[in-house]
This record gives sequence, structure tokens and C-alpha cells, in this order.
Amino acid sequence: MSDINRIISRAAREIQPGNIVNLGIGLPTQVIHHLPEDMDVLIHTENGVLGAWKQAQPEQMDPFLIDSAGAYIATRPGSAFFDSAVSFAMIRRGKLDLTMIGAFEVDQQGNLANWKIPGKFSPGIGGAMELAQKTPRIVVLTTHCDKKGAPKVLKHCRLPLTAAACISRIITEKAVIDVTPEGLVVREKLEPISNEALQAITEAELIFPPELEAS
Amino acid sequence: MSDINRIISRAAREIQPGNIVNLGIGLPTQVIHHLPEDMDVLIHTENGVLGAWKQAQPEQMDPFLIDSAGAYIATRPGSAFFDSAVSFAMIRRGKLDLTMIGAFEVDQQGNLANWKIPGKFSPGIGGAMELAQKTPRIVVLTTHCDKKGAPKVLKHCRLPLTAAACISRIITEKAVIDVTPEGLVVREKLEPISNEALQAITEAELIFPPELEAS
Amino acid sequence: MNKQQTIEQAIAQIPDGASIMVGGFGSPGTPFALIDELLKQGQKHLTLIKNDANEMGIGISKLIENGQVDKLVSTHIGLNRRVIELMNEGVLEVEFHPQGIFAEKIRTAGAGSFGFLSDIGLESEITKPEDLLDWKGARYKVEMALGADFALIHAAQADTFGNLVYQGSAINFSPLMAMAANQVIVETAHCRAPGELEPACIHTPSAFVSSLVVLPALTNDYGIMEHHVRH
Amino acid sequence: MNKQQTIEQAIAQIPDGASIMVGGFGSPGTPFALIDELLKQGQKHLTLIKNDANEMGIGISKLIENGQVDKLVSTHIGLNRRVIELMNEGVLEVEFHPQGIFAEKIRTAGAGSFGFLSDIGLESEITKPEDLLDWKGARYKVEMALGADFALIHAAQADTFGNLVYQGSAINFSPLMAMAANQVIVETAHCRAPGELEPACIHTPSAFVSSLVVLPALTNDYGIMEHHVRH
Repeated sequence: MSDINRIISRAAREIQPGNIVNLGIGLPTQVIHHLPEDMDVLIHTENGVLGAWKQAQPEQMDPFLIDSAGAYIATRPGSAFFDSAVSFAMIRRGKLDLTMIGAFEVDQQGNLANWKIPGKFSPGIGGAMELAQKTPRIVVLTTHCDKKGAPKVLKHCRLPLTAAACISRIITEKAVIDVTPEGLVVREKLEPISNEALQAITEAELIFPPELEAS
Repeated sequence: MSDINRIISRAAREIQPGNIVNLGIGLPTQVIHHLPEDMDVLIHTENGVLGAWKQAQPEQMDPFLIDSAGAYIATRPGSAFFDSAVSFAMIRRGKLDLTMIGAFEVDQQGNLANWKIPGKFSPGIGGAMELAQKTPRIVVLTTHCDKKGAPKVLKHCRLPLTAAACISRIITEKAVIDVTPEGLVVREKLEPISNEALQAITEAELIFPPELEAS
Repeated sequence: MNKQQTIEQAIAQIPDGASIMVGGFGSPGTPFALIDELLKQGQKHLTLIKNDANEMGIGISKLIENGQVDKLVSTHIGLNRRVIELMNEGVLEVEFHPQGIFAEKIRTAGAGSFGFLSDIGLESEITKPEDLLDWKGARYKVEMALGADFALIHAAQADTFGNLVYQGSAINFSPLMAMAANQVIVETAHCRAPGELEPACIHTPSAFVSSLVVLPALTNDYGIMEHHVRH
Repeated sequence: MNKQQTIEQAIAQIPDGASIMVGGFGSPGTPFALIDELLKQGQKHLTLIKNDANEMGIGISKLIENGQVDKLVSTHIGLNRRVIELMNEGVLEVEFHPQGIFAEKIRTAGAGSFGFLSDIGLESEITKPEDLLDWKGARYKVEMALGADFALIHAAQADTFGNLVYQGSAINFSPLMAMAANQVIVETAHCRAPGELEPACIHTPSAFVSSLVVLPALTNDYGIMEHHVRH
């Protein structure tokens, strides 16, 4: 399984029946394809859909119905369409259970940086800031290191923050890591890797609880 | 014609084709019955109807459709229902052309008092404050004097104001009076009455332009 | 996602001392059945937030007359002589707002904001000096958001997820209150399967609804009321 | 109440230097025909307010590429490389807001209010010290209302009065912009007689609409776009 597939298939298991979930652009968007067709879940998209579903088949695409990543989507029975003010009211009122989101950097305080690289990349904030700040549970999906091999799980984010202390869990191709008051706790390894090797590619200090080795 | 009917039938002539109009509780509500069935007008009610019309026939009454005075109404083709936030957005954004409203007191600055008599009557503000403050044209419908014969058209309102300097025109059973930068100008008399007799029952100073006598 | 509960279960979630938004402008939109269950269960020291007090003997007037309500936040109670008496006697605390400000304060809570800058009644007696804000060259009244623990809502139709559709002028404050309250209890006589309501015609999306009570039928309270027939 | 105009008449109301809200999130809701007429008439020094910049070569990107736009107020332009270049070159001024704040600022103008108190990005770099307000024991960011001279709106259906219905995710910012702009120009390919639209399913009531342009048909711009098909 590719690194990306490992992240996505593990991430799909984060979604519980009855959840309302927002899937950010990038890796999170692809998680929907790993969900059972009959799963009791409502996917929220910032552009005003509750009950979004997988990409529509070509002959069923509706040119007036996309998700917030821009793909023509199908919807589930029980879906609703609404304007952007209502969509973000839903977000700010904490009505979403879970948001999965990509990241440039995360850190051991649970800070998230994913919207701007000063001087290089600043296409706008989009919906990320409100999702990150207001969803009760934020799960970050990211490769463990960037394309140059530099760690993305840091002691302190260096880029402008999207939101502070917002992350609950980080899923990389290497591990599932929880943000806790004690620090970053490794919950699962997603490939065979020693604690030392995982720590070596992680700037933040990782906590390896005893039960991890037993698993 | 009774005093009340004289006020109402004159008031009906204030409404121009194409107008969006709110008719306050009391005398204004009755104006609708003096409008031609096919008139190009949209009646707005605070409780979320644009396109309200006359009281529904008993067999056509809808228990889920009243106007803001509480009567079961019919609607015109092209009507819309919406929530109270949208209804008052329409008011505050100045989308109504005309509001007709009742009054306890009006004065020569165009001030309106119609919501509270301290110690005697204070059932709440309702929608009057926003209608009075934000409708471009406010026409007050009122008897010229109160039940004890005391003037209601004053130099300065003594009751708490609904809104200041908001009135364009006052219609009583005696006269049609405009609020102008020069003061209150009598435009029409609605019954045979001398200038002196009209001034005698009016606390505010009235201006009688020459063309009034000629009419 | 099925939100259905019995009326007893749904209303039993409300504790003494709760703040409760109640939909409706006059009778249309008033959740008479939920109110009657609240009367039966007898929760006390309630704060009610409703446009009006209904008329004597129906709707929230029953709760007020029964002594269950400490405070009413409202816009106009002119059609309820008994509630005016209770207010004047000091038995019931009443807080009035202009109707559109009442709507907007609720909607502001529903949008997850904390207040808004208004000019309504800026120079009237409803504006206290401590509400005034001079900001970037202009003067405003700061109107704070108005939220609540619960909302009681009547919907013409719902699906089992809790998507809601309102009818006629019964919509009034209900979609705003459904956004603003922490727990939203809805009654309807017409419950559909998911997918039966047109997604573009849903007034309140299911995310805002906590409990759905399906009424076997609408009682006479929901029918034509003599006091709403103009004479 | 008939608001119908030709597309030339409707767009000719817009002067140089106007601020214009444009509905749409990506393609759905973008009023391509009205935008093309604006391109043809060539008004200059425009401020556009739209969630995104569409993609290169379509929608408002045409106006920007054609040098008609001085400033863009937006939330995300990541799908338009050319507009990012123009921003980075300093040719186009771009002001970004978080997407829900963008929506809410527009809605605040549409509600006739002047600003609202928010906690979004309160401690981030998007909040300048002069936007902070300490009020009754808490700290807020004051977000001011965002209005405009004009709004350009695409509706799936309209009636001649200007009541509007949107389709699918094409609703997005359109009802908010229709409330917030002083003049609202709407295009639709499906114009009905008054009474043909269900009054409870109208998304934008006619009072907010100034001009209605009936399109003979929807062009290819409104069809399935290859860039929206995920691979």
C-alpha cells in the first residue's frame, strides 16, 4: 500500500456512525472513497452541502453541485443545501463532530499551520481557520516529512498558524499520534519502524507508551 | 363617511403602483381593503410575508398564515415567505417604500411616539421602531385628537419616541399634513374646516399654503 | 442520524432553571404540544424567549400562568392581558427588544458570533449609555447575542434526520432559534424518510436538530383560532 | 413589479469604479453571462467581491486578466495561477478573509447592521490590534459589514417580480450578496410568472432584486467543466 493510501485508509476508521464530518482539500477529500456505501454519516462541505457523498458518475454529474474541493459530487438521501452563512454557522456553532485537514506543519501544542507560507504561498484562508478553530475534533492527515525529508511534526510551528491548540490527532504514513496535555503520544505505528527511527524523523518529542510495543 | 373611513380611504391613495408597503396594526391594517384587487403592490408583514393580501375567506383560511396584526390572510401571486431575520433585513436595508403606522403623538419635527405610555401602557416595542427608523416614507394615520379631545399633533412629543424625525406625512380625519423643513404644511382638508378651527385643535404650528385655499 | 424520541423523553431533557427559545409569532409556529408536555412535567424557574406571550390560556401563556416562568424575553405581549398584569405586578420579569433586533440577536448566537453593531433605537430610551460604542468614526449600539439552552420548534414537515420545513408565516423565528439553542427539540405531524424532502427547500438543516417528536395529529390548538379572525 | 431588462441595460447601470459582489463558489453560482457582458462593456477600476477568482479564462478571471479590476476581496484563489501572479506582481490588490467571516460580513451588511463581534483568528496574524475590542469582560475581533454597489447573481429559477431559487451548491453566497448590495442584477434561464414558485421555497425574496435578465439558454460555461472532475 502506498504511503498516501495508508494514511487515507487509516483515517477512514476515524469516522464513527452518526458523525457529521468535514473533509478538507487534499488527502482528506479522498477518505470518502474508503467509507461503506451505507454508512450512517453526513459529510459537510463549506459551500453549503450536508450529506455530500462520493464523486458522481459522469452521466449523473450536476454542474451546479460541487464539493468544496471542486469535484462534482453525489449526495445521500437526507441531504440539505444551504447558503454559506448557514454553512459556517454550523461550523462555528460546533455542530460538526470531526474535521480532517491537511497541514504544512503541526506541533506538540496541537497547533496547525496550513494556509500560508510567507513569500511563497498565500492563496487565501478559505474555510480552514474556522474549521480548525471550531470543530470539536481535528484530525490532521499529512505525510510525516515534507518532500525534502524535513520533519512536519515540530516542537513549535514556524509558519503563521491556522489555529492554535486545535489538533486532536495526527495521522501520517508512519504513525497515529495524539495531542495530549502531556505531549504527543504515539498510539499506533502504521509501518514497521523503531521508536528511535520514528523519533529521528520527528522534531517534536514523542511519547511511546508501553502498550504501543505490545500491540 | 365616518372619521375612520375618511382617514383610511385617503390613506389608500398614498400607495403607488410598484410599492412595497407595510401596514401597521390598527388603522393602517384596514387600508388594504380599499386597494383595487389587481393593484401592482406588495404588502410586507413583519412576520415574514411579502405579498400579503386581504383577509382570507373563512373556507380558505390557513391556520399557519397570519399577518403581523394576527389575522388569517390571503396572499397574492408572487408572494414569498421568509424568516424574521430576513424580514427585518428587508426593513433595515430600506427595501420598503412606505410604512403606514398609528401614533399616540406626532410632532412638528416629524417625531413619532407610538409604543409606550410610561406607567400605563408598555406591551413591548414590536416592529415599530425599525419600521419607523428605516422606511424611506412614513405616513402616520391617526385621529386628529385623542378620545378626550386633546391634540395629538404636538410641538414636541412628550412620550418616549419610537423614532425621531421619521414622519413624512400625517393623515387625520381633518387634514393631510406634511412634515417639511419649514414645519408642518397642511396639504388637504378632509372635511370643511377653517384654518383657524384646524389650528385650534392642533398644538403644533400649522402652515397653510396659499394653494390650499384655492383647492 | 435518527433523532426521533417520545415527547416525554424529549421534554424530560429540560431541567429547572433552563432558558428556552420558543418558535412562533402568535399561534403559527408555536409548538403547542411540546409546551403542553412542559406544563405536564412542571419544570420551574424557566426563562422563555418568544416573540410574544401567545394569548391567555394557550401556548406559553399556560406556562406563565402556571408559575413555571421567572423571565420572558420578548418583543410584544399586547394580546395577552393576563401576562401584562403579571408583568406589572412584578411576578414575571419581562425584557423587551425591537422585533428585528430580537431576531438578529438570536441569529447572531446561531451564527456563533457574540454581538453586532446596530443603529436601531440608538438615541431612544432602549439604549443605555453602557451599550454605546464609538468605533472608527461612528457610534453604534452593541447588541449582544441571545442564545439558550433549548429551543422548542414546530415544523410542518421533517425527516428522521431532523431536516425541517416550515409552512407559511409559521417560519418566523424558528430557523434562527434552531441555530441558536444548544439543544433543539422539534415537533411535527409529518415525518418523512430521508430523501423525501427536497434538499434545496429545507429551512433548517438536520445538523441543528437534537430531538424529533412525531405528533400523532395536530390538536385544535393548531386550527383556526377565533382571536385571529379579524372582525 | 416586473424587473426584466436586457442584459445590456442591466449591466450599463454599472459605472467605472463600482464595487460588485459576484455570486458563486467555483463555477456553480457564477453569473457567467452577466460577467461576459461586463467584459464587453469594459467598465474599469472595479472592486470585485467573490469567494474565489474562478479559474483562468472563465468568469471573473476574464475581467481581472482584462485589467478591469483594481481590487479583489476574496477567501481563496488557489485554483487560479494567473490571478495569483497578478497579485504577487502588485497589479491586483487582494484582500482575504476566512470564508465564513467573508460570508458573515456580507450578511451583516445585508441585515442593515454595521459589524459583528467574532473570535475567529483572534490571535492570528489576520487580526490587527486596531480590530480588537474589549467589551463586557471578553475580547473580540470587530468584523465590519461588507456591502457593495452591485451584486451579480445567477438563479436557477426566478419569477418576473424577482423572487429567486438557487440549485444545489450554486446557492453559496448569492442570497447574502442579494441582501447586501444596493443594486442586484440577476440572470436566469428559467423565468416564471408570479405565483409559479412555491412561496415557502424562495431563497431570495423579490424585494432584494433590482434587475432581472432572462438568458435565452445557458452556454457551455454552465456545463460540466473538466477542471471540476476529480481524477
